Amino acid sequence: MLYRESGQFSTSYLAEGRLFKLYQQRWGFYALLAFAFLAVPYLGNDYWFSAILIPFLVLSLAGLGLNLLTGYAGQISLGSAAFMAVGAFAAYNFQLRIDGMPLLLGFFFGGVTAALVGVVFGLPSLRIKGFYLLVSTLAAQFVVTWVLTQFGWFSNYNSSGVISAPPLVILGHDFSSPAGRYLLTLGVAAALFWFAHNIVHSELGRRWMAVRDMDTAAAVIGIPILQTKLLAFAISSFILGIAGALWAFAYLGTVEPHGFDLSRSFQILFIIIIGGMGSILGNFLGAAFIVLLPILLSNLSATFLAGVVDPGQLENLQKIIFGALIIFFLIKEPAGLARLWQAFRERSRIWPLRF
Amino acid sequence: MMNIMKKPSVLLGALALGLILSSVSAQAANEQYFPLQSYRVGPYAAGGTGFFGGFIDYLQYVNLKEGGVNGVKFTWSECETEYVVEKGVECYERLKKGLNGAPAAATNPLSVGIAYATLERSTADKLPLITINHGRTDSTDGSVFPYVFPLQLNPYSEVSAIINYIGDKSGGLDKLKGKKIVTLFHGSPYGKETNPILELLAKKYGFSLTLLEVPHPGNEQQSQWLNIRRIKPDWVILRGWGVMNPVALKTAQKTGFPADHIIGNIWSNSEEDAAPAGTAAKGFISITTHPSGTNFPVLQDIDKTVLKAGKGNLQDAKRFGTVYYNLGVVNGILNVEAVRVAQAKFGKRPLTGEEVRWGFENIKLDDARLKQLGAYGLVQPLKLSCSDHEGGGAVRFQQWDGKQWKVISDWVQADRKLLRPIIEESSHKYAKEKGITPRDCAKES
Amino acid sequence: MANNTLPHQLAHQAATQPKRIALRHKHLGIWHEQRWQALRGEIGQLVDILDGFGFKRGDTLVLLTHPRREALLLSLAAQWLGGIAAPLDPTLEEDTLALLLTHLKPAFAFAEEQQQVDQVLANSRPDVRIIYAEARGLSAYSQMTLHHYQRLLQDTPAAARAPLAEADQSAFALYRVNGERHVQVEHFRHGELLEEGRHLVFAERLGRNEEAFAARVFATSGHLRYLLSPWLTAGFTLNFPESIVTRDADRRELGPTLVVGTRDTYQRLESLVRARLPVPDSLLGRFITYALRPDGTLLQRLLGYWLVKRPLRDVIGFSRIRVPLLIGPALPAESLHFFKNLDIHIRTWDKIANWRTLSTTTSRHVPSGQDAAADDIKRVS
Amino acid sequence: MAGAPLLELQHISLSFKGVKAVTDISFTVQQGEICALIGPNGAGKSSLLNVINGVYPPDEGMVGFNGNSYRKMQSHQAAVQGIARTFQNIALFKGMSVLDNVLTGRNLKVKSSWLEQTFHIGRAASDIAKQRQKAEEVIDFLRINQWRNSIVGTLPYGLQKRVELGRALASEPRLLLLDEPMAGMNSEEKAEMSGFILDTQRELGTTVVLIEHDIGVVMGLSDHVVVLDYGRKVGDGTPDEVRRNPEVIAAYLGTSH
Amino acid sequence: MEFFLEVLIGGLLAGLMYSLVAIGFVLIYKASGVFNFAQGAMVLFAALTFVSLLERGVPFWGAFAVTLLSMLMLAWAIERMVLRPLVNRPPITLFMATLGLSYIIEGLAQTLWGAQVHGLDLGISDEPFEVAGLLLSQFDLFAAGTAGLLVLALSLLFNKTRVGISLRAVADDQLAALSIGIKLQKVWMIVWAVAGFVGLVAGLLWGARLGVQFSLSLIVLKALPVLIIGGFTSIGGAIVGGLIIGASEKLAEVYLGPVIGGGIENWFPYVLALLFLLVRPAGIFGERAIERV
Repeated sequence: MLYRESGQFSTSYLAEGRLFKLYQQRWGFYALLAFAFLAVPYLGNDYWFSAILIPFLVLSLAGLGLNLLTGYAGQISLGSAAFMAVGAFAAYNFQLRIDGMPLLLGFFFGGVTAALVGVVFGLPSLRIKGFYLLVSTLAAQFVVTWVLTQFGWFSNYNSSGVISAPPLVILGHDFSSPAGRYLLTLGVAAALFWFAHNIVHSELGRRWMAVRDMDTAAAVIGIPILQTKLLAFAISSFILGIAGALWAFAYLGTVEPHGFDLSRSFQILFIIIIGGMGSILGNFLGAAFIVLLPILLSNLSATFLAGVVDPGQLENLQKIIFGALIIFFLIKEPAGLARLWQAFRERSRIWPLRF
Repeated sequence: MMNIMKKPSVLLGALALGLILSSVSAQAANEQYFPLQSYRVGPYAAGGTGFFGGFIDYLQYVNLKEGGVNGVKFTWSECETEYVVEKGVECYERLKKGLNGAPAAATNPLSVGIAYATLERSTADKLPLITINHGRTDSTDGSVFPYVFPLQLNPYSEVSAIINYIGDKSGGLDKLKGKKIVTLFHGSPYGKETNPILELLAKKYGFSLTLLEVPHPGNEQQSQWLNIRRIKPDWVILRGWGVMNPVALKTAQKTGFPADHIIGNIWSNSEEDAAPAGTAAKGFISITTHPSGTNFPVLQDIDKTVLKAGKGNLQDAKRFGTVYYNLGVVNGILNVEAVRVAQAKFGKRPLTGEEVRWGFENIKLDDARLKQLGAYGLVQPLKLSCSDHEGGGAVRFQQWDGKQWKVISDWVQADRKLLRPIIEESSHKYAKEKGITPRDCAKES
Repeated sequence: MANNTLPHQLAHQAATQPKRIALRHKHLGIWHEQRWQALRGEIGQLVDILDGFGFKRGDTLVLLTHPRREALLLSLAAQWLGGIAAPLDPTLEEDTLALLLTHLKPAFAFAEEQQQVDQVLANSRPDVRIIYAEARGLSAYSQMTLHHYQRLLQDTPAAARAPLAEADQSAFALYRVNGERHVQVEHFRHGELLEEGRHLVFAERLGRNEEAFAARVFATSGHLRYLLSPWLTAGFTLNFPESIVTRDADRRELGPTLVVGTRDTYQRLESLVRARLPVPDSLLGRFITYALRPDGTLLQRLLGYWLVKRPLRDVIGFSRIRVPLLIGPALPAESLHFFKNLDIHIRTWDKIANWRTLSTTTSRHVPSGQDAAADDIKRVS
Repeated sequence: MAGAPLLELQHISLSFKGVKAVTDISFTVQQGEICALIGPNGAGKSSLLNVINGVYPPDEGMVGFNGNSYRKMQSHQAAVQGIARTFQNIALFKGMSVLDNVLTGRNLKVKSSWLEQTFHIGRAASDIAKQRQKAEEVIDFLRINQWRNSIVGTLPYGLQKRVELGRALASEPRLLLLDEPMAGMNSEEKAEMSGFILDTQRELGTTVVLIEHDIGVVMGLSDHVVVLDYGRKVGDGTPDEVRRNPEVIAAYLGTSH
Repeated sequence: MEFFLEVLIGGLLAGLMYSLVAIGFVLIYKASGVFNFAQGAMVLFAALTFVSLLERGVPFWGAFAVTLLSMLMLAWAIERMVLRPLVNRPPITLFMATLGLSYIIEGLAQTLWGAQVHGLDLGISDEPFEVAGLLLSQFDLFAAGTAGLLVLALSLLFNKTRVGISLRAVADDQLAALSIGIKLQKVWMIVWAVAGFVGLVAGLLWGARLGVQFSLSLIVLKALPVLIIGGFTSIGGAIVGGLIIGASEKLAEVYLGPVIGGGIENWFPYVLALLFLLVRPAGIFGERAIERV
């Protein structure tokens, strides 16, 4: 609407295939990145970093992980938190047990470990479908938590089973201040979002969507179903694993296995329902919603309703609002906030015309 | 993606507005602020409402009765955590800055998870983190954890005291030899934390110990209690949490194990743990760091000045004097005492977290002082120091008579000498991991 | 001026600005570009091919096709050899086309695809040489005189010879059937065409940076005069859409600076926009009326510009338009006003057509739809 | 047409829960021909297609394709061998665009690994452009350019059928199985679709096996017609031969079609 | 051996308690194809409402009636506001909608009645008694009997009443049922109401066992593997599945626990269900649909 499209056209498939075909979008995106990387660290305060931005980014990332599996490849999962836990504990142990392991490499191996575990629990997906598959992912949820609690080795025999963050040092730079942790999270998230975006726009992404939309037809046109599904589990878990490591190290600083319980899995599922399944942007929108709505409600009530409404009731109210929103979205906009945004974009492309 | 922030920007804007409005600062008052990461909903709401009810009522009481401490009034605000770690962190970050110019004195999350997640933040922000009766055992070592205070009782002391009590009941610790003790613990790090200590004590005193895990949340314990029935232990130590406690008592009844040989730990000791089990709970013994009931001058006074004035925090007035409420009051007494001690050193003004910490480290509650506070018998004699952030380590035992708790013992002391090296080993490991150089407590005044 | 012909002009552009883009067409989802030098090379090949077919000075190449680059190049190749290009509009009714083809009896033709090939075959001499662009459906045709454009190019080595065309020779011949079912022709000489082209280039200050958009067939005199000729004269870029149905989307992508349209072109756009604008009674509709009021306040004008005019121009692909030309019958005042409101000032550039009646047939009843053309005829005769 | 047959069915039988769907069917399809399977509903036509491309394993019999015989072929294997198909009730990927649907048809031709594609290294760039171009050619062939970026689920039925054909064509199949490609179309759309099928056979040299109910279309389109009734073959030959076959006439007169 | 039997019997009886929750699932799944994750929340809502009324001095049967009524209203609201707008959506969508529903119901229950833990005494003594050296729980036997009665009542409802017959018709073939004039919406409402009733019974028994509180809604997690093993469409299957899950998890905890570590009850049923699935993808009693292409 405000920017002109005319005169921007592609003369090669490479240019045609890129994320932002319009230079206005590209520059807007670069500006946003520059703002996030360069300006925010100076503008934000501890509260914004520690209580809003970091969890927002980590949850976006977790949403992304699940979205690849559920939104793109169509395999519903209630075990997201388990893969986060695997990632967190694996990254911790790689860091702890291998001397001189660089932090990011530790994250990477944490992700890889989560991916392997994801593949194991994804194996049944060839034989079972739909919500029968929930059983497999719920099994992952319970088994992983149990294993991590049961065997002290995973938490280096910490008496409380809690792991705590290693020094957040990359190439001699200390990232342990709130702004540093924000930058670390942002950097990892940006890289993984780029990675995921490339995947879903590649052949593999198309295969996932094909399997999601109709797996018999996908098999008939030669798509290897098991391999495709397992890759979805692996990559999804990889991202969830790294999100888990960030959750533990960059956000909370410490974490215990029960920090990754079923309700966390639900939370991530809600992110993608509200944000939009099968959308990259949706993860940000959903995570922003999940992170900000409670804070907004509690802030507003602390300001305007202090003493009028019991804070407890407010939490219940919030629960009801969440539930109602989920149903609302499923009824009115099954593709979530991202779809609203997309509709807005489409409309503004042809503004002021109606269609 | 360029426009990612557009949509949420509405939300962000509204949020920012909320934040601005909420931080419209009044004149910086002569007040000391307590940020309260409370929880009044969710599965653990019962504990939160009682504890924070008691805590707030005590602060209110000090304000009404004495106009605060030396004229410095207390102020507080609540932030609901739902016992969820992230929410606790959010609340911590939101509230740590103080309120309307009143500096924060200390945080009291009453949640192990939140305490762990805010432990390093507290140290960095120089804001004492009070984990009364719970928390990280090795934070007892104040030389490594200068800002963390597991007041009164850490988990190690807890089991040690229980074993001492059982020893007492058996006619001396040496009689423990050959006894059979089962510990039924919640399948979480909290539940497992004391297992090594129990094993150590078992070896030391020669009793046989069986550790049985109940998976979270613990609403099904048939197999564990059938196992107990087979083992026929002399005592069962219940380290439960939430729903696990009443279910344990009910299942014990179902399998014919007598409730008066079950000893609940510090998180199995409230009315909410026993009452839902109905008759099955009758005779159930648990430890407590403070008796329940209202029969203490300070509580009578709170009732008179706060509750009767309609300024009480409890929604359900019947919960006045319950275990969680009284714990809140005790917590209030200790916090206020720390502020008072610190004011004596730093001046009669609102204090920084660092100054309050000094106050905590120099708390000295002897019988005389406790009587002065009207809390004799309610609070155990306590003396904290730079190296000892726990202070007491004693518990009393209480028994459920079907309606309420009856205190059945005097203070039973944990074997803190035995535990101290273990604690230090752990805290030094932590210090090494984190690159912390422990303070030299000999030099602290 | 001996060199005052379209082919010479092309050769001139290829020599003076070989690396600039001469043609751009959308195909298989992306825009393909051809530089002047390459363009000349390809035409050189085509010249050889036509020559090989026996195409001589004065011969006519009939082009039955939607607008596409192959047709344009072949026209120029035919002219290179001193021949005439006769484009026919493939959207004409079957019997009209048959009438024209029967009349023309082409010996050389370019047909877009199977349908057009069939039409040509049905109404031509048996030895007609047909070059076609789209092979599909044609592999079963056994005629030796059918040639695939792309394959011909592959089989022909590059060559360059001097243009044989002369300024006073006819470059294009447009044919049509009038209301009385008479075939009429209008001839366009190289010199004349270029003259008019230069006139436009000068008047509108057209430069080599223009982007012209050719969505319609070159079967009207206006297109030849005001698009083709200026293209060769000024040396700008000529753009073809992927297909006639995608022209609106393609125009938007491209954002031409020069549009040469007929009344139909503009009226179609206008009705498209009108149909899609918010209903006048709606909130948005009222806002748009408010913002577009010509005598508005500064705020009104600002709003009108940023929220209505500018985006709307972009949607219809007119955001970069500099020279919107109208050829043929005039637009009603209302439509002119409509575009003017969007700051699109349509200029009429037209010269009276010069049709000559060639043959008389009274074969069948004339459909009423063709009456529209009758007016022009009256002016001529 | 001479030479070895491209497809050869030998004594195929198939049953579901004891109910015979197809009984002892044999026929051959020559390279490059259009073969129509006709017969009343429930005659086992679709089941037969499902056997040919490995969706159902036959209880008995062998499928010969391109000189190799298979007892039982996996769908994936069939696709690798060059068998593509469309479905009776359109089985497109409804949430994806036309272009993406057609591109999925090329999945077996993709040379670069997913890692190469993700990180734009190695063979990825040329591979992506190549697949895109091939897909665009199919889109152009079927004249669906203007719907290139439309989500398939939003397109009208007739177009979806075309897109599905496009997805099958994108794999450059040797054998194309079409299950009622013209079901539910009006005569204009049928003519258009017939044109596409003929073009496919003539221009691309693809062998086609199709199921169709419209006898007029079948007779005009096919080189070879196989008639099924109650899971048995009752006729096999050129359209003219079949038209004269009394058994076929009986089968068709006996049912309402 | 005695011990083994005790564990086994204890497990079987506990399993019946799971079945009680699972039956609610089966009813709803049969009639509307919805996998109702909110069943646990409904159990909580019912129990909390009941016990809160009881505590406010409402007599037992009065509280029972009021609770039942509120469950009916809940069913009506769910049908109106959730099921009807979501008709013809994929099952996964409906499942996720019930996730949202469970949030609403939990929030609603706690808003109305608070978050305190309530004891619930149904007046059934839970003193153990011994039969042939085996320890038996009166309460569990009572619960088992209730489950049996419930199954009996439900099968009577399904087989003998008009409502039941239309329920079955809908379960068999929704389209066919519609075509003979059965009102789908009405059937759904009835089924959700019946499921609400089952939820109430389950809530009372579970509430008496655990105390009425938040974690009641978590028992839904135990019912899931029961359903997988028993199949989503068979009430008998829910019973059998419950027995299998109950017995095996207790035996596993007692005999396997000491070997690999205790507390395996949470995940063992899931792994068991997973193994079942790999062998029989539609459960023991479920029917497998032939995939049509």
